[in-house]
Amino acid sequence: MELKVNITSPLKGRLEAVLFSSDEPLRLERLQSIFEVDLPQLKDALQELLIDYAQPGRGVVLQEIAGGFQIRTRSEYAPWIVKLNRNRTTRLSKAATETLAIIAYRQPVTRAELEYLRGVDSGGIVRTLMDRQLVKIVGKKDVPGRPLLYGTSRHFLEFFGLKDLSELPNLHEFADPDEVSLPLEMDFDGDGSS
Amino acid sequence: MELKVNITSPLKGRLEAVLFSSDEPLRLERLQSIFEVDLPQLKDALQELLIDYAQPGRGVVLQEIAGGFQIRTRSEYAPWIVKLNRNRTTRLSKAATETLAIIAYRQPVTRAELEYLRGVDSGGIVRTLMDRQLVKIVGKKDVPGRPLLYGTSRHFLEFFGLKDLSELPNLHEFADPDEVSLPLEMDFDGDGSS
Amino acid sequence: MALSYEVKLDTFEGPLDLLLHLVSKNEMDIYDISMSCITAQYLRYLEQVQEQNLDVASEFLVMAATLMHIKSRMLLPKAEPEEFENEEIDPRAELVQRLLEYRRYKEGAQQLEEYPQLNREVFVRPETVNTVDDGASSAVSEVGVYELVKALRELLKEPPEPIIHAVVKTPLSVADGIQHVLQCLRQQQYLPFRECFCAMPQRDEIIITFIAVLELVKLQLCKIVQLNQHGMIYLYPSDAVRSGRVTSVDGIKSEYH
Repeated sequence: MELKVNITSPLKGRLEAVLFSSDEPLRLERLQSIFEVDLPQLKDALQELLIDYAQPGRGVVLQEIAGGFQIRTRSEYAPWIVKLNRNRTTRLSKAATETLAIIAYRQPVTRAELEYLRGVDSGGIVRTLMDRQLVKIVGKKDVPGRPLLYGTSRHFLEFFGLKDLSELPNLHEFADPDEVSLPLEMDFDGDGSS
Repeated sequence: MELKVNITSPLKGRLEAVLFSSDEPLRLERLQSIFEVDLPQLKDALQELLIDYAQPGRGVVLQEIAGGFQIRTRSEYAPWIVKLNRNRTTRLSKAATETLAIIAYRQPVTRAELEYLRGVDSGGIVRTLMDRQLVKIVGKKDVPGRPLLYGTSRHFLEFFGLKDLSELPNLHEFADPDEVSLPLEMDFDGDGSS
Repeated sequence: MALSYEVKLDTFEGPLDLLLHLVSKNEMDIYDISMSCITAQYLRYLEQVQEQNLDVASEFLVMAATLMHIKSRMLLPKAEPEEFENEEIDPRAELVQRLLEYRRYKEGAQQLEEYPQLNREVFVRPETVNTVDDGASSAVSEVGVYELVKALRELLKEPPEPIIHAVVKTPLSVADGIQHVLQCLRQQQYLPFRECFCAMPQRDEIIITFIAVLELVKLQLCKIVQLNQHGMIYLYPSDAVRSGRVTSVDGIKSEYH
């Protein structure tokens, strides 16, 4: 492909208009099918747009989120937007964030496993997280009782602005796994004796 | 790239973020009260932003509308946005989800039974679900009039990522502990007095 | 020592959180927890909760029992090798494992908490309401199975009005009923009344058929015969009906309906 030095690339404008009007991240394939262009061409235009939106002093940024692209406000401007519409934010409670973190890192995970890890009943919180569409059912575990398995949703990625799950913050590994001999596989769901 | 000679005023960024996140045009007075700045200062920043958004090749424009300011897509890009919306993914409406839930859990089920549970005519929604291939006709019920029986399709399983129908969660798996037990079995066909 | 601090009750997410707090408060090595010390402090905490007339969540009590169990096992003389195959396993091992894991996830949650969150630090274009029912749009977005359960649960919470049932399911008029009975009686010497119905009749169907039979009796197109009290009811059609000369009755439609 030739160097796209074209400043006023119409594709870039089209991209901006479409990205601007979407309330969800748009995947490359989706953009391609809308504009009917080659992937390299699309990527070039996207690259130009990414640079424009990375300019200092801008209030918005073009980000890769949940496998797609989305224009979002920059987090430092949050106070002003909150002022614009006061009623929009609902915080996750500490317990909800904790549960969500375990689900995110351990997925797929059963409720029994969650509760073993947290040490407390978590049914209500799981329901809340599902109501907020941060968590979804991903299957049933192949053990007696066939308990439901939970995982994070695509909205979870959007919620925290992650490209994918690999962008989750790293967890500290145990200091020295040899120091304690631990049962690596624990029986959570079988006889319920844990 | 356009000449970015202007000083990157933080007010401009704030303005952009707030205008971006608003779903209605914002009047000067409203902006002033959000940012707590002098009118001339606000107007200067707005002027800078207007120039940025007036650059050729952009997909969006900052416009004065109904006495306020709003960022909008440029009209020449309308066809692409129409295309975006046409093949956009839509949520199942509440009514459709409700209907699908009854069909999934009660199948095979007649339209009369559906309407009994939902309390409203459901013909249109059943048709929509059939168009989307989530629901199909599975037979006729052996009662006068031989009404059609509906059930979920193979696509339904794919759509929800289920191996088979036994993977549907049990209703009681999400029960609130303090919730009264629900009448899971209802008498549709006996004397209709339930 | 245990009395030297007050614990705020709502600070802890659960027994593991409390234990972790006690471990770090006492600057213990998490791999070498003093069971007697931590158990005492843990129990003291539960007492404080009870002193304030608050219920101690059962999870905390379970953990108290676990702690005391571990403590007692630590005090036991070393078990006979044949009695405990894994006699080298520290009684605290599982607890330590749980605490380590819990700490890891707690840290993960704290980091996650600091991430910019949608509609808290970061905003996107306002969602345009776009729920389409008419099948015009091609794709359906991620709807979890949970949405289905939720929808059904909500429906079942409010049992529907039975009246709607009857309204929806009334396909028959009295004229239809008469026609149906006449058809049943054709070529019949007599007919058990119940054979005018299908195997599982709807209530409205029963009523309409019953009215139809009364109407036919009034028009002298059939007779009702019962051989003994509580016995089977038979319909005896007139000749005209039996031979099929009368297959419908005019004027009924306008009279009833």
